[in-house]
Amino acid sequence: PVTKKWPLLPEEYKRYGRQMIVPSIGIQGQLKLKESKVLIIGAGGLGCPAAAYIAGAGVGTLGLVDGDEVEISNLHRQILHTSAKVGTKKVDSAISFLKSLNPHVNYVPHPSHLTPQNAEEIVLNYDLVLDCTDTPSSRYLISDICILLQKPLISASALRTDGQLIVLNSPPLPAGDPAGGPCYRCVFPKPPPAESVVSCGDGGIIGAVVGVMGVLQAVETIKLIVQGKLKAFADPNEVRDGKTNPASMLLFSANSSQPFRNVRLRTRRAGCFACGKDSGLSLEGLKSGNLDYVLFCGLASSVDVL
Amino acid sequence: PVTKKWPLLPEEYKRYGRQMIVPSIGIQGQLKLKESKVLIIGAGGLGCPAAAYIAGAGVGTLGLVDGDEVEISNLHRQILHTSAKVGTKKVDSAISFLKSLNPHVNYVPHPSHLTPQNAEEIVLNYDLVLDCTDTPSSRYLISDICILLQKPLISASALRTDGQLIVLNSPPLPAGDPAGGPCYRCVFPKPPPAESVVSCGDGGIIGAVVGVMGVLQAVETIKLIVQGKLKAFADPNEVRDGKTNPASMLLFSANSSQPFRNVRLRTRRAGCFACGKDSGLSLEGLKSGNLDYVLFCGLASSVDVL
Amino acid sequence: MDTHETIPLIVEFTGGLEMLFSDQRKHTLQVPAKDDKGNAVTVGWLVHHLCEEVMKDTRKELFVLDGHVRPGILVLINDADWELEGEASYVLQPRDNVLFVSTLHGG
Amino acid sequence: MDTHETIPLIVEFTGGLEMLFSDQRKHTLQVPAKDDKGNAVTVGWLVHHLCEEVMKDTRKELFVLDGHVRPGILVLINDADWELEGEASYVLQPRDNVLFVSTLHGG
Ligand SMILES: [Zn+2]
Ligand SMILES: [Zn+2]
Repeated sequence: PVTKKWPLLPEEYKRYGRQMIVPSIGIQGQLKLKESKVLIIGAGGLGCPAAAYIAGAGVGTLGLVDGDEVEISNLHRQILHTSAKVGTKKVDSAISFLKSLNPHVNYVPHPSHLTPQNAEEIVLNYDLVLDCTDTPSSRYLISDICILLQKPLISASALRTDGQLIVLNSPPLPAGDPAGGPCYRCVFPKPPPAESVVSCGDGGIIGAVVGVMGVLQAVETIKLIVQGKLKAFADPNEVRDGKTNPASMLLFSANSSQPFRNVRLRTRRAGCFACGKDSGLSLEGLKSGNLDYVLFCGLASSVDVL
Repeated sequence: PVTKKWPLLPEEYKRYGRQMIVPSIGIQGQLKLKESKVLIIGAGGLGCPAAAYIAGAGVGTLGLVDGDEVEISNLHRQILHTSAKVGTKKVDSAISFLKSLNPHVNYVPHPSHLTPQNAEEIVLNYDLVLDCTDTPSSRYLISDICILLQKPLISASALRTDGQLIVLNSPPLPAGDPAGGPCYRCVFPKPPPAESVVSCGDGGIIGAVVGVMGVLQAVETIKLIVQGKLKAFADPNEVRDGKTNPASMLLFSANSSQPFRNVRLRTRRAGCFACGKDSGLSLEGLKSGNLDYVLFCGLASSVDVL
Repeated sequence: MDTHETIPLIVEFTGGLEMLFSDQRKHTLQVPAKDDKGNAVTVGWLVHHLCEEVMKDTRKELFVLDGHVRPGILVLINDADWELEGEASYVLQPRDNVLFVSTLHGG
Repeated sequence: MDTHETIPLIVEFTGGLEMLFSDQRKHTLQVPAKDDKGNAVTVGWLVHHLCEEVMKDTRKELFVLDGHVRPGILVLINDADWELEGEASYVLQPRDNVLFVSTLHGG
């Protein structure tokens, strides 16, 4: 490929200069960021801080998916929205902030919830997905579409004073390839009983706790991009050494004397419904409604302590 | 004290509701937040995210100290400032953002650098200080004024892909009391040689890395406030059991396989220049210029790798 | 071997599970080295023991369902997924750390 | 005791110090159990050893100044400040983890 002598605008050299002199980034890393297309699903407590730092870092395209509108109860943690934006679409509110922070990014609003019907169309053109949503049903749907479309997935969650982060499907190899990173279903083959699931609305959340997790998603996003891990090229000459890629999970407990803990999770599950050899997933099946995620996860109406 | 039946405005119940239902916060914690006065020194890569989450959480008063103006090279990490604010004072830019996020906080701009001459006046009326600055000389000055005025200090720093966080002078007991938390000088009695000190301008910084540290400062701030640790009351009836309070340091290395690590630091150093029995510090001495922090730390002109 | 021999364990709960265990994240336990039948105790035995002897909360179904740790709880033995260690059949060793994590879904 | 006996250590560098040690954060070392004079090796001995034998960078003054670890570097033995352990005189034990942290000042 032809390398232009000055691949960035003069203003971009100034803007990203502090980041480009970090040895693990460099001009090559900055160009990879500029070429990358990142999708954030959920513009709430996780999505807001993640979006701010991913936009600040200078990705090429940043898509935001959220069907909700800004509420006053969001503002203690969803720091891109302002009091004046209450009642407007979260994706529009967030993008108006992000444009003022960094106008060099192409922002794409998707002002609806992700559904089995629209998932392929929305996710297809991105390189990497962040799950910043807040229900088990969306977490299974996002994991499934990332397996089907071979996108790495950075998934985080938070409640009360705790947070969790996992990088899934990394490397994003086709279903049945044991060297691919595990998916959400490998780690959690069965959904939790609906009565054990607590939302931030019901259980509460400290804004800065979910903020830490969202910014950590941005850190992982930048790492995957600059390390060239967006695509797992099926190089026919590559010697496959049987190496598998386990995921790890970062646990954060704000009130613990050891606030962070890193635990080793499993590799791909051979019999996984989504990424295993005999995967039951297909784009057609997904779109036609074969998988009812809400039914699968149960209808969480009332809520217990957990 | 007389307890009003509805100590918060109706809008505040809505705004902070998700946080107030967290068991470790509750209505009592929210009221403590509302009564608290927090000072953030430095409105840059650490101060911006810390301010957003501390304002979002609903402290009563939030002061910001910074003499600098917004530059385009700040924007990849200093997410409260926007392209349109380049050239304006950072404290004004930050406060205009914070007001739109949460109008219920009393914001106080201090548009100058902290100096030995203005430190007492600026810090005196706050309950808690965040060191979000970027040079050793300011870190020693901030620690000294926090010892003199008995304020807990939450200190963070970041460079390239690493970050560090320490809670100092907690509990904030008078100099000479071994039960007080250690100060910056207890941990680092001698400043590093100037040629080993690297700023973010020279060494580079990933925005999301310093962002994680700033949000973690907000987490620690909220914890100290809701746990009632702003003042160490010298209760004459208290049985002093000889217990000392060591500090700990949280280390973050974004590229490490174990990204977070918590290490145990020392308790107060009996011979510490600032918080020891024979402390050489006084408000008068500080103001009269007896301590030359820049000379103490050396003039860092050129810079090596570290 | 002494039949009353015990082994020390650290058992931790996070992600909200600690609320079922007296709001205590970290429990230092001494458990018998052998079960009723004289077999070395396993993590499966420990789960049952925690549910019967340690958990005060009556909503057992939030921890154990149909005799197994309920879906949505990860079990980590010395910071590794118990599926890497043989799951419930893993034989407990002195000073093992067993961590139960309830998955969070909020954002 | 065998005079050639060695002890295994993990030595780590962070905060930018790793750049002085071949850009490698974690070093697994085998060091002699005794120094030249037959005394058990200490952390002070280790610092000298790292400077002379492991560090390839010529700017030794960024790690050691006047025979001591330079100001601005914390030394942690098994995750505790070495001042809690006797500083340079601490006698190394097999599998000790010694972490050198350069303090950061950026923000
Ligand atoms: Zn799978
Ligand atoms: Zn001190």
